[in-house]
Amino acid sequence: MNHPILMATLLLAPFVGFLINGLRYKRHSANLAGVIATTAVVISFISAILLVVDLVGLPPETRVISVKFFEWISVASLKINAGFVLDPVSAIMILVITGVGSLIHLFSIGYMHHDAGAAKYFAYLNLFLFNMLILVLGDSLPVMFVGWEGVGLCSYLLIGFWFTDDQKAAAGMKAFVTNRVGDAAFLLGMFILFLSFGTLTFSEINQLAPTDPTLAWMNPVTLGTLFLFIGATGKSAQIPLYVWLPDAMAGPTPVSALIHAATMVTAGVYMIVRLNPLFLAAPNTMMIIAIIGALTVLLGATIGMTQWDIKKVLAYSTVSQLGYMFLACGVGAFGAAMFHLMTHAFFKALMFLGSGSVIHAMHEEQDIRKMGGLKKYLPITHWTFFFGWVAIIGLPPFAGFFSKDEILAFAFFSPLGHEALWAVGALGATLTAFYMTRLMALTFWGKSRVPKDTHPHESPPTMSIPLIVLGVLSIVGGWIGIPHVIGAILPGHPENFLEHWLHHSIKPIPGLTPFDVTTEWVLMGVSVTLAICSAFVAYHMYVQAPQKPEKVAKAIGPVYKVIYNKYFVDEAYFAGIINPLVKASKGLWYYIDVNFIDKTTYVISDVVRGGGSLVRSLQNGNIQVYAMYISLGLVATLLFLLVR
Amino acid sequence: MGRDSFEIIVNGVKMIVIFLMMVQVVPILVWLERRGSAFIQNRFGPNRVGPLGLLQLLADAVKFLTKEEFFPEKGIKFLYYAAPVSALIPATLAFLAIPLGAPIKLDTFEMFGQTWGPYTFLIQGYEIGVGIVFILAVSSLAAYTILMAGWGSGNKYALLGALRASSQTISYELAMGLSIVGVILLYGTFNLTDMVTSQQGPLSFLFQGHTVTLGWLPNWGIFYQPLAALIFYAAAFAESNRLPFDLAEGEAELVAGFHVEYGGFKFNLFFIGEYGHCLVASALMVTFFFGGYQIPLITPDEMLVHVQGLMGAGNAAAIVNGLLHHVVFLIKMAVFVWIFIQVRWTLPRFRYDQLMDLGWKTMLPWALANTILTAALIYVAHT
Amino acid sequence: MTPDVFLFWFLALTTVLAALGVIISANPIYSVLSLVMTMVGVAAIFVTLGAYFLAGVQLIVYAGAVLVLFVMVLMLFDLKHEIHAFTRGPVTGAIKIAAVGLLGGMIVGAIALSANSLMKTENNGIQTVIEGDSTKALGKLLFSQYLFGFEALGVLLLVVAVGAVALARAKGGTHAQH
Amino acid sequence: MLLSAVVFLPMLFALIVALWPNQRTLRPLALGFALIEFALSLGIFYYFDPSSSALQLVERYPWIERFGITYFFGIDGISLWLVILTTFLTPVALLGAWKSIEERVRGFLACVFILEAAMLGTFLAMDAVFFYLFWELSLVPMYFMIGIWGGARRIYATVKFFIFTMVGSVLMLVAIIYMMFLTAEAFGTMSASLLDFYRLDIPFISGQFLSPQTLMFSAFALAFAIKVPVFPLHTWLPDAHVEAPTPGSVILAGVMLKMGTYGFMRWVMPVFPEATVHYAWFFMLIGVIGIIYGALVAMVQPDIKKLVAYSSVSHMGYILIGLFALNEFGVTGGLYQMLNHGISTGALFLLVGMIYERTHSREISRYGGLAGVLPFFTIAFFIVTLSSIAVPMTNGFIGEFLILLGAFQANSVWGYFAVSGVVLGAVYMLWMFKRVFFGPQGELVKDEHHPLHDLSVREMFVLAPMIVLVFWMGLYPSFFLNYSKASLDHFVKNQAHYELAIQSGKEVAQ
Amino acid sequence: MLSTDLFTQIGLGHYLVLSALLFCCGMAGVLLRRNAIVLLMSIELMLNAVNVSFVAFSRYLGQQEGQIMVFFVMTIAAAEAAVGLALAVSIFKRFREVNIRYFEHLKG
Repeated sequence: MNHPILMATLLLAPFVGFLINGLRYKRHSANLAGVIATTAVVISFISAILLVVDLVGLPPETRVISVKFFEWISVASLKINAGFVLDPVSAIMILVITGVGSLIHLFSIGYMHHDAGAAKYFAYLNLFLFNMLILVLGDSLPVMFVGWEGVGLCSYLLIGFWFTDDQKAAAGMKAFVTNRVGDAAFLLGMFILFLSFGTLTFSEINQLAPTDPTLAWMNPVTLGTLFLFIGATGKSAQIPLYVWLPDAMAGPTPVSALIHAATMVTAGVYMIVRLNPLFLAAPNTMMIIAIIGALTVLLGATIGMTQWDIKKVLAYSTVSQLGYMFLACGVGAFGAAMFHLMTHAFFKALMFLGSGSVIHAMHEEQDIRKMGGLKKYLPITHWTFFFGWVAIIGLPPFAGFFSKDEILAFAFFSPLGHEALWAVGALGATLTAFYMTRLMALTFWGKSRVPKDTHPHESPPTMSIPLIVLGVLSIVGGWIGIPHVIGAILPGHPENFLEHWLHHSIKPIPGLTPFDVTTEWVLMGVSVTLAICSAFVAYHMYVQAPQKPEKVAKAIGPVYKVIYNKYFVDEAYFAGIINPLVKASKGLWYYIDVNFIDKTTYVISDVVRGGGSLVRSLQNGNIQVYAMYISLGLVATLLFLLVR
Repeated sequence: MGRDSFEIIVNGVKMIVIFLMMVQVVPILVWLERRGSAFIQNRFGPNRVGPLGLLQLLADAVKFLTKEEFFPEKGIKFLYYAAPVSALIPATLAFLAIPLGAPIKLDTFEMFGQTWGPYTFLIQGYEIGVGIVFILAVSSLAAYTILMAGWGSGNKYALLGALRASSQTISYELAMGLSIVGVILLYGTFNLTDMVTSQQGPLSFLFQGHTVTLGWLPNWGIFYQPLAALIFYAAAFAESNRLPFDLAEGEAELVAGFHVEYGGFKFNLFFIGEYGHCLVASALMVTFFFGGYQIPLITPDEMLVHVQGLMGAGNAAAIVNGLLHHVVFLIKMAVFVWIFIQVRWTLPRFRYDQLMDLGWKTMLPWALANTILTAALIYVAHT
Repeated sequence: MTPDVFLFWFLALTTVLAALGVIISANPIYSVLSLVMTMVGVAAIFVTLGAYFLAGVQLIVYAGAVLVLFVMVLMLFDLKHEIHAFTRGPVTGAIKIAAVGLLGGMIVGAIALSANSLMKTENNGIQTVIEGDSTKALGKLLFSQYLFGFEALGVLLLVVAVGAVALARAKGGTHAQH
Repeated sequence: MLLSAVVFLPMLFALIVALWPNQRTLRPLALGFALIEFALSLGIFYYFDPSSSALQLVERYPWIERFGITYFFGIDGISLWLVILTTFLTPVALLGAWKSIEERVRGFLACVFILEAAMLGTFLAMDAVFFYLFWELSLVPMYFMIGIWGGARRIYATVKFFIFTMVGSVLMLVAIIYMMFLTAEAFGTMSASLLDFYRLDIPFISGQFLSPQTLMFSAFALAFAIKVPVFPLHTWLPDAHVEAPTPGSVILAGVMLKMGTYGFMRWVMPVFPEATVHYAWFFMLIGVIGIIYGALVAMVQPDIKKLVAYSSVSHMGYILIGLFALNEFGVTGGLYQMLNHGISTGALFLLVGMIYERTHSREISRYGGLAGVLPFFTIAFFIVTLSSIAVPMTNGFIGEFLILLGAFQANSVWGYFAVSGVVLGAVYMLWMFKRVFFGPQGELVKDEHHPLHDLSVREMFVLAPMIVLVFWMGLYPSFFLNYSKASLDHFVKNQAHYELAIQSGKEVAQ
Repeated sequence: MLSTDLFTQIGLGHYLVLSALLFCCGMAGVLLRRNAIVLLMSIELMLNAVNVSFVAFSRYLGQQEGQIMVFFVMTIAAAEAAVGLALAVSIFKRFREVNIRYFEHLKG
């Protein structure tokens, strides 16, 4: 089959699903809607596979399939096509998106079957996939931006899916607005790039990207990348724009899995990877990215340790893991970032779906203090969740281990990296192990704290099958990127397949020397050990000595309070930005608009009116007085004529 | 001193003579009216004083003069007395402007030891280029007389009568003026003498460049403007406040209208004024529509030749010719005066609204139509 | 003194006196009658100026129609308790009288001062004075060059006729009380 | 002939409608007329040559020869879409107001048609005096529309509207007359033709306000700036919008505001090139202030319609900075944004009007949870909201993107500030959307005595074309831009010395 | 001018002075009288004064146009009188008086 048709199928299948479900949503039963939506995504998935197969068949140097549908915007030198390009990077993405997307759709059939708005839900979900595919396939920044905003929009719709709840609606809005801040920066980034490069197509930008890095700040490359990165922080929930993601958990849980864990939030990372030659040319930006990434790792992890809401924990975990990806990008390890993106998609989607299964079983209960000991009620969920857990805390040979390890290694070895970054990453891994174990412990293990009237039950097969598939992927997903040091000692010497695959798409880090094998082993050992220790500590604290956490919390008092309250960032934003803005706006309206401008015009009109009423006394309606004026005028005129 | 002074003197004399003539006709008319009405109503009328009651006029005059002088309590003296005096003026002024006979063309002759002439003597108070306009103008002043009388009497019947009379006068003046427009268009002049002159000879007119002549008819305006004649005559009735349009007097409603408070000679003056109007109207009818002073089918010049044939050439013939035409004019006029009288005694009185309706809704439109039609016909005739 | 000169002075005097009568008579009826006099006088002045037709029209229109209306209206109103004939207010009154006096004085003065130039135009124009019956020429002018004005006036009169009827007929006049 | 027909046909329609005896068939008749007019205006496409930047379909006859005033219609790529927008929005507004106007329908419809004619004339007239005529004429019907069929404070609003706009236009008239004298000086004969204005070389002294060009420029700019309206002169707009009846708002926001920006493009920037360049910064500044200020004030409005009105201030700020960026992107974006704003704000006003018809309230705080009650209405509103906040794939994005790019290219400082409008736009629209459509049901929504009905078929018919256009213009802007491209390129490239040729075009069938 | 010419040589100036006097009389009436109808009459007087000068000029300049203007003035005067009287009638109906000050109550 030819590529345009495949590409069109890939893109439009979800869109058609959206239209079918969206236009007739009142008349569809939940199941039918689900089936339609899932079918659409599966069709998309199949096309994606077919496309990728074709892509694999191409020689590595020219491994690009690009399709141009029509000219979208064409003004002067700005020519933007509705063009889509499939290359190794986007290939990974579409597989993940459509693959994980199919699973999540399948899961949703079960999860949403009792919801009246299920068809609407599936419509949104399909629309999301459509936009996400545009985002990853777009051949230029504006086309990517279409998807970029589109996914934000769907995220908004899905977060506010249960719109009758004011908080959920507010959460949706928060997500959209926060994203918009990023988008504005994204736009600026685009402008800067366009004005200096004259194009917005990825391939051309990457070609034109200067080869020698520049250290200047006011350089278009630095500025442009910086603004793009700010855009990425919005979409990918990095400091300072991460605040929307935890709130986004207001949406249905499969949505959290798909959008807020697996796909959308990784868009920022994907964008940076897409433009890696450009970013490499801006070391300053790279440094900022790395620092922000590292800080986000810590921030997410610390907050995650204190949360009681199962989804909030996962959300902060997502923030933290995304931090890893940015850390990887920041140190130039774009391949590692993509790798972690992929593995994270598997295990985090898995964990979210698992949590969804739990919530479903607990009748919409999300507080882990009311769970515990669910292992026996939900065996499948527990075991799949378990694999996700081992993957995320980085136990070899599960998926998370390889990707996280690669990131840490690059952080240490890359000329753009730093030992401190590695240390932060390792600390993050430790904390991750702690809070994930805590989550496991509180939810599945230990004594049951389930309220009497709740009877947890295992989910239907539509929900468990995706869990199992993702569980398997969490186990094996990491094996495509086995590091050289490990590959060297394994039987058959499996090479780093992913690195090979991305070889032509990713520019090597300038000045990168091959890793020192010993050091790498040591680092790997340290991080794994730390993680295991921390996991045990957590297990001890939450399963064996359930009163301990409280004591610890009391012991560190204020610190705990700060962390528990998410560092008061939301409050700070409200107090520092939003409230002043609203107040200022009201002030502007009241003082400037109503009182100043209008009053000024009133003054003018009063002056005119006053003058008028002064003159009006002359015009008192008495005709004879008018006649007198006329005659006086005549006298004056004649006098003038005579005297002259 | 020269022609101007001479003209002034001649005209002054003529004016006085004609005025006196007009005034003197009135008693005769009164007699005629009374006898005529009696005749119409099959009774005798004045027949005791003098032969055929002719001396009744004299008796009446005596009676008027000997009546007690009377002034209404709430009247306004100036107006009360001024009104009857001025009542004569409009009719007189109008009458003076009408050519009453063919002009007498005098050759040079000797008199009082001086050579006079040649001189054309008009049997007419004075000749005015815009005669019609003048007549209309002065006759429109008649309204004031009535109003002055009505207001000056200090009597509400008098006032109402005056108001009626004056509004009636104004209303019908319009129709009258408009009906004359057709005549003016026809003759192409305002000058009455010219009008009369253009009516001489047999009926002949231009039609599409051809001259059509009907030898057995005089070239009178009535044949060109019958509608105008009708309207004019009817309006004249209203103008002079005569029956059937004498709403101003309306004995049944208003006692006697604006002259209810007048008696004696003052009343007589009003009377004269009214008859003066009749005379003017009749004279105008003759002038406009019936060839004026001309003898039918014969022009004054032809007639002069006939007269000269009888008397020989000379000023005497010219004078006789002029007087002859004057008599012809008087006969024609008498016919219309008689019609005035006959109408008065045959037709009933209108109601006031009918009067106004007739004036505004019937006569005015027809007069307008007549004007337009005449204009159109003249246009057609000349192309 | 030629008759013309006599006539002029006689008419001028009559007219001005009558005009004064208009404004001085306390009784509006007398005012109107004075005005009639003035109109007749003006018509006569037209005659001395050779505008016979205009004189006739002046009489018909003013004396015959317009002023009769005035008289009738006044008589209908029956203004027994005549209002103060003149406006009160010493200051404005004085100003008004002064204004009129000044105006009159100055116009007359201006004319007198410019008499020389006027005389000149008179002398220049005297050859072209239109003698005799100019009515036909007048009509031709009116219906050719000034046709538009004539038509416009026709429309104006129609409007005025309708408007006047509407105004006068309306119950309670312009201050209808509902 | 075609342009004259397009302009004057609505006048004829107004007359017919005003005299139409049958009340019942009045509205269908008017709608039919409006559609005929729309179809007629589509006829322009047939004769329009998109590859030319010249003035096309020109009709030029002497009118008052003594002053060089001509009857001069012409169309080019700049006015083409505005004309279509006008004729398109009129039937939409009429259909949208099918029920909201109950009294004096005849007069209202006549007003609409006269207004349409005046606006079309404004866009098509190429003679200053002729232009001014239409410009002022457009005030009158709008004055009556607000003053007679408006809300509670309609008299205040309409007088304010009238006086504000009048003040500017009077100055413009003075400037026009002065310009005519300048043409007399320069070319020997007086002329009010725009083309002669373009040929004028008006003295400009940099930095001196009293130089002729600067003065003329200010006079024209003030007139248009009030109409647009730009920041400190905008206060008439919220009042006028709030009090205007729905179709009035639609046309006011949809087309009338564009008359201001169009005026800048046609009558200010090419005529006073030096002054334009010299003072562009000022207009960029007030444009940016307008964007931010409008958005902020819109955010805190308690009244939906007022919110939309202030959002117009913000959007018009975009157009202004786009135009004064003086580069292809900005100007193209500016023109495109005019159309977008016409569609999206027009649709917003329609929607607000629809909900107002149902509840007779526009107070945001009394709504809530509408999404559950009126799903179709919500969808429509949401799509229009998206268009308004310039989400990609809707029309708004194209315009905003180009404008911001242009502004950024002109001077990046403005770009940085203007971009903030992107965020603020989302804030105020979505916050309003949230408060009205989401959350628990508000007092108006759950009122059981008056259950709300979702969109009727008629209303769907009104909204459908708007929604189609929102996406069409967002997805395939080339269709629209291609017609204007030549003109806009010409406009930008020859900014320093603009000339407009006249092209006879394809022969117009009589 | 101060010779007997003044009295015997009647010229344009004489008519103009006459016209001016009439005009001033009319104006005085307009300014000073209170009766609306007298006011109207005064206006007629002023118009007539103007007519006199028109005709005088017409004669002495030998142009017919002056007389044409007189026509127009007359027509307008008649129209004005009709409307003025109608107004006076309305005022009278309401106030039983035609004092000019009641015209202040006229509203458009």
